[in-house]
Amino acid sequence: MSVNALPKISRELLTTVAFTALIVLLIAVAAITTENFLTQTNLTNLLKQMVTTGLLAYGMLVVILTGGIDLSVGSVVAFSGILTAGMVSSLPIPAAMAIGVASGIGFGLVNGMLVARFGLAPFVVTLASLTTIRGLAFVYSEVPIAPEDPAFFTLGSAMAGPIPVSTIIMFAVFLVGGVFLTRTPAGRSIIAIGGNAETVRLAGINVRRHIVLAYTIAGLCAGLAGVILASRVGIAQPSVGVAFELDAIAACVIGGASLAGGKGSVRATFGGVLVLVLINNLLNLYGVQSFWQQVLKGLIIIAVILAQRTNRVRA
Amino acid sequence: MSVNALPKISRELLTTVAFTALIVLLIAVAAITTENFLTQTNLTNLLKQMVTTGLLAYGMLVVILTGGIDLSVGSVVAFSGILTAGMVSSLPIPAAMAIGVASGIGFGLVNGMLVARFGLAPFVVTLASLTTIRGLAFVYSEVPIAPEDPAFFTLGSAMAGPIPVSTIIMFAVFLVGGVFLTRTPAGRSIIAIGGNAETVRLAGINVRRHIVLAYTIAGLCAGLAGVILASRVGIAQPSVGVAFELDAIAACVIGGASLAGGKGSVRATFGGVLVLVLINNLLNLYGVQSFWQQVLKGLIIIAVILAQRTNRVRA
Amino acid sequence: MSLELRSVRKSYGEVEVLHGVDLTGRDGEVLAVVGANGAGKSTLIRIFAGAHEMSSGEMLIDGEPVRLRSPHDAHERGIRTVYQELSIVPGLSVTENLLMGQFPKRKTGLIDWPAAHRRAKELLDAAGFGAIEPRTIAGRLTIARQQMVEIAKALAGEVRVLVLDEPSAVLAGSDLDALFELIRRLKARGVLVVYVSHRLAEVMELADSIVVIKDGAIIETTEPSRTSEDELIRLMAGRKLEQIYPERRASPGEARLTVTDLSRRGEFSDISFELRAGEIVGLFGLVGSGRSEMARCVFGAEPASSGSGAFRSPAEAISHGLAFVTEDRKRTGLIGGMSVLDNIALATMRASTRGPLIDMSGRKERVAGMIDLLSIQPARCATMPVASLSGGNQQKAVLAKWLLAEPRVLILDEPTRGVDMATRVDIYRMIDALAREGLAVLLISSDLTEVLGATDRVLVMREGRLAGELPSEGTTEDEVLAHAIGVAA
Amino acid sequence: SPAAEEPTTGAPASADGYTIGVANFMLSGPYFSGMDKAIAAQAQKKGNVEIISTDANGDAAKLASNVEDLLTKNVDAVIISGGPLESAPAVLNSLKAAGKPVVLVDRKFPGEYTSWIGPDNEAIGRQNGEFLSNALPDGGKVAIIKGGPADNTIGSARTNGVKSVLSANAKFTLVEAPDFGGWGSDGGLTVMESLLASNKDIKAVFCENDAMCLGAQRAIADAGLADGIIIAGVDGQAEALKAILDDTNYKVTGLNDADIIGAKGLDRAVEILGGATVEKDTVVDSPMVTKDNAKTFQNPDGSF
Ligand SMILES: Nc1ncnc2c1ncn2[C@@H]1O[C@H](COP(=O)(O)OP(=O)(O)OP(=O)(O)O)[C@@H](O)[C@H]1O
Ligand SMILES: Nc1ncnc2c1ncn2[C@@H]1O[C@H](COP(=O)(O)OP(=O)(O)OP(=O)(O)O)[C@@H](O)[C@H]1O
Ligand SMILES: [Mg+2]
Ligand SMILES: [Mg+2]
Repeated sequence: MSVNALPKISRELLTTVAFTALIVLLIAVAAITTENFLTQTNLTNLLKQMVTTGLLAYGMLVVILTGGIDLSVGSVVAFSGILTAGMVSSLPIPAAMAIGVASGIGFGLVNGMLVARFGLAPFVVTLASLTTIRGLAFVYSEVPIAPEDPAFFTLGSAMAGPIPVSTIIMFAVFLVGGVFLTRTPAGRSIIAIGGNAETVRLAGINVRRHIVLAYTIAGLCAGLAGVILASRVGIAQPSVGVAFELDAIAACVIGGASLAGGKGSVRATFGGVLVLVLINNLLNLYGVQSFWQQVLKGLIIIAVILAQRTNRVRA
Repeated sequence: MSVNALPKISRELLTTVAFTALIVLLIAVAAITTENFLTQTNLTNLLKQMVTTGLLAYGMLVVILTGGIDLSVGSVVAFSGILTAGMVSSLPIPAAMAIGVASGIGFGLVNGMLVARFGLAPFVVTLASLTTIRGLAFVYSEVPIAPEDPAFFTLGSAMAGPIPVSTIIMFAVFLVGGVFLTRTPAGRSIIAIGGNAETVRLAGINVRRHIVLAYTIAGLCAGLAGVILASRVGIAQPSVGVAFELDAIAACVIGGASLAGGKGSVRATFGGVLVLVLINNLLNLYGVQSFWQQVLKGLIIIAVILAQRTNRVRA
Repeated sequence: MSLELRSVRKSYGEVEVLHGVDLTGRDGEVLAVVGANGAGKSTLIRIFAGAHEMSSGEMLIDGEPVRLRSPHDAHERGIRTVYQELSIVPGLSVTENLLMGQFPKRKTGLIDWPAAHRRAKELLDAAGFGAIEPRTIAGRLTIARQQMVEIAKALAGEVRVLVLDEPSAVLAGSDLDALFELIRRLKARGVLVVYVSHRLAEVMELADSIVVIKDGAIIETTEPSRTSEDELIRLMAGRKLEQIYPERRASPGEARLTVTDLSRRGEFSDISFELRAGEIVGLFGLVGSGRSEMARCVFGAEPASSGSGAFRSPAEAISHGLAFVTEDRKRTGLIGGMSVLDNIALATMRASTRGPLIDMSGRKERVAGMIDLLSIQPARCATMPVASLSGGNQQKAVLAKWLLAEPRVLILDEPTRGVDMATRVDIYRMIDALAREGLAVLLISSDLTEVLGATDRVLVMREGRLAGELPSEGTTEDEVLAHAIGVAA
Repeated sequence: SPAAEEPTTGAPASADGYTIGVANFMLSGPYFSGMDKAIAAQAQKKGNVEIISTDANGDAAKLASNVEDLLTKNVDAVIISGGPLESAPAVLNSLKAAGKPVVLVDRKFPGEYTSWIGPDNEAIGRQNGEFLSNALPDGGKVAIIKGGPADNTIGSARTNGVKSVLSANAKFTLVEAPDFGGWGSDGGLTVMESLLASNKDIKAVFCENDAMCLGAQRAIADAGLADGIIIAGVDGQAEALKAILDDTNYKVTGLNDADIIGAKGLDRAVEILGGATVEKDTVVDSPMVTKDNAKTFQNPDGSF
């Protein structure tokens, strides 16, 4: 039976299958051609290395779905991390971490208000806040802060069996976040706003509030990522997180999200995160030199989205 | 007579006037509150400082008008600069510079083809080429290249009377580029494509070719900026130009361009460049500390676009 | 529920488009609002819907003054609206479009999707649009079906006033019957239906009372029994229209477009016909019969699978003298954010250059001529964004764009959709005049009267195939319909 | 010079003191911001020196603009903290044209400058290499984590120093991490994790700066290999000194003291403005810091 005879819904399924196949292929190639890929250490590395990109990608997806973008997440990672590390000397660690995450929420709120209440372009708003928040991180502390209390490292380095706790947190964000986007009215409204904001407004839904919510979620994810990263490294640096937003956006788009809004899936975004992390990991395992890594990484990303597109057209 | 009574065309004019007023205000404040702003040195300095952002912003505007974006311009700046510097040892300087610019055109072509022929999302295509081209710059030369021939510095440091030659080149790009966008069929088509590509296609216009053209123009501008920058600094570094795209995009959006495409003006984009350069210059003249500069720069950008928006709504 | 407007004024900026409108609608009534393009009908409706606030005046519901600040306020009071411009969210399912903002939820607060699809099915069935599958992505439906989804959406929740802005413009045949049936049922339930349409026949059939709006003011309130279509047209246009369709006496010249066995997989097959200089050929069919696809294919917008006569690209088609007014002006006809001038000049841009540059003043003159010729309103609209014109005037702008190209073959896909009667007459006149000068016209239409009245002969398509060809003279609407449905002898 | 003829309006301190501009290539690294602060602190001590500090944010053209801005403000001398920038001919040219003395700190540029004060990075590397060959008499695998990008010769000088010692000894094998650590702790951590995935038998790690070492140390600790891998860094960052003192597997660093270099840089500029003839190039010693002497280098008031 020809592919064209399939009903439309299964075509989408097919794209998903093709994308999954691509990831499985990447993993298979890795497993066969390198001896170290399937080792416990490397798999743990992979699980750890996807946390930051993963958290940022989910938050980014929510914003992208509304038709917006959040360039400030890298700076928020730096700020929340350094704030948490700075607070540890005077507060219990969980409280300090909560404050770090809260700072992310705060920045997200401000971004969202500027976009929604004042109708400013998300790109410039978050570009401006990228600059401001980075500056604030340095104003808070020009030098890295390394809390002495070893309990500060726990969040970033603890393992639950073979799986890092931080990875579990990220999985939880994707799970809860997936339910949020597919099964709650607020989540559906966010997607619908990206499709046609005026229609959503005419349906009596408060568009502004949902846009603010989306940026707040992105801020929350970035704040969480910052705290986890600081805890994992053990040192919070005000300079961390430059260009993190690019990987997060790339993950969403590799996963098929449209930057025009209204289109994107949580599962596929997670796939996008996997692809990015796998590419990095593979290039390292093969010992490809740094700048050739850059050359190849770009080419592989193009190849992946070309392959995805071909699947879609053929399917 | 109330502002509202004016017909629509003058409302736009009013926005332009308001924007111009804003820039004049910035300049006036600068002139009054600092004693150094109006000095010959500082004005020359300003003229030099706007060249890179200006060139990149024009190219970026053309791409943004089609509804796309070009994140790779910073890497192209690095590549064309290092290529030119590398060629100087074996070729006459003008030929070396032409090759540098041509490399920019080449990268623009590839970006354009990937976006237009294969229908890939501009954000990811140029994000990937950002990575790849940066890598290629390092592949070409891991270390900076500083040509010995002092004639290499000419383009970047020569003055035509009180005005740097490089600034004149940038003005020329804006002038010719302005005529291109407003008065040629190709320019109008590029704007129209950003408004509604399908309508343009059905009007018998080759949409793909015009999209390729737009990215090629952006590549040309970035190549030119790279050559001028290398000549100005006197040394070409493969690591130069990181995050240059952000200022270029900011200039377009401060000038009122819409990232959805179809909307934006050459003159206002130049205004956006001026605003950015003035902000940097002023913060330096006031002696604001580096990290506070970042904080303030972001806040000022927000204030500028807020002010712009208010003008627009009131008008 | 009764709805009353008292001296309602509305301005966009400083331009007042409604000048003190008084209007009363009672429950169980169909109140028709008719008027020329740009008269202010849609503006009036947006005020009912809470989408725009009035500049002055007041609105009374059941005698109580109310102020609607948002669409949400209107919903709360049971006022539901179907807008003129389609406004579904194309990427979401039909269910989601229907239930937006009012999903059935489980105890956990999560959306109960199975229940939502069931509810959507109920809504569609209740509206008489049971053929639409709730899980389909709305953007993949035909325009007609998207419109049905919009109507069904308005019926979700408690409806006491239903406002319909030109709902029939994209509906035909049985879909239209289903809509009328629905309106009658709602009326019987005591719902006030406000109905805006340019199709006067259906207004006469459905309405209990009719208000005629002209230049932002109500100039007549009447009833079908006390008026006639001709009278309404006279009121709207401010002049008497002698004859709607010009007398056609075609003497076709040489063949301008010959299509042979043209097929496109899954859409239409084995289409053969010929268009000759000086003739106007109608193309009728039910929604989804493949007329638009066939036209797009001939024009080179989509590749053909087999057969000959189609061009390879729109550019090639245009260079052979073709012009194509598409059915969906928002998506394929106009660039909403650009000026009327830029839009009208789009297809002739490369032909009007002086050296490498566009001849700006010549272009402006030619466009002004077109605005004048088609009396696009407002008259000084050249620099306005085309999206701020009223629907009918937007349609005229598309027509102007193609007429400026001085085509030899003109394909019109639903060119009078949303166009008022007086303007239609102008358009028919113009097509007729151009045909007399040798233009070949293919007029795709779902309006049977038009397809017979304005043409020399009619092609009928059914399920992607040509089902017949009839002379316009002496053929009845029923005969055409019979071919389209497939019950012809 | 033409500049000297103009009245020095911009500097209030200039009646009885100097205004000195500091052109930082990038402040967003603790070493560089430490340098900037050390210069400012030394100026404070002097009392009659005003500092105007600028940051080019890693952009060579902006450095040129900033220097031009400084000249606009009529500073008496310029200190350039060039960081990873390899050379800046145009900047040096414009300073020369303006007739202002130029003091380079940390990074030496080719071309015409008045004086340079900085470390010998290759010597620091050699010092680390010698420490490692003594600490590991049986040799073994030594991993190298570079900061990057490839055009950063400060880093490569340090790496070359280590390599020159260790590759001369057949008992050692060297593994260079394929990707760069970006000079930060987070980068050091991920690069080390990747290294450990492919190389179980690493005996020591050398990083081009302490920040990356601190990240690498966490990766090693997380992998449970703290007992088997020793760490060697460069800079003398406070956290590194502490780790060395605490007798962890962080064993050595080469002091590249921003405080000292910064302070000396400012002194040098003042001397020049006072008319003294000064040494052109001054290499600041980079003593090897180990558990035995780390205490003496800890500076609670230090900015780095
Ligand atoms: N958002 C707007 N801004 C400015 N003018 C507007 C706007 N919307 C409508 N108008 C103007 O208001 C007038 C009335 O338009 P409206 O859409 O109400 O007409 P209409 O009677 O519905 O016409 P049609 O039959 O063509 O749909 C027109 O002249 C139109 O150009
Ligand atoms: N380019 C396109 N992209 C997506 N959908 C399209 C496109 N062109 C047409 N369609 C949709 O496909 C449907 C198929 O019906 P088609 O247009 O062939 O029927 P028709 O006979 O022209 O009737 P009608 O015009 O009344 O819908 C169209 O109504 C339209 O909604
Ligand atoms: Mg209307
Ligand atoms: Mg059709």
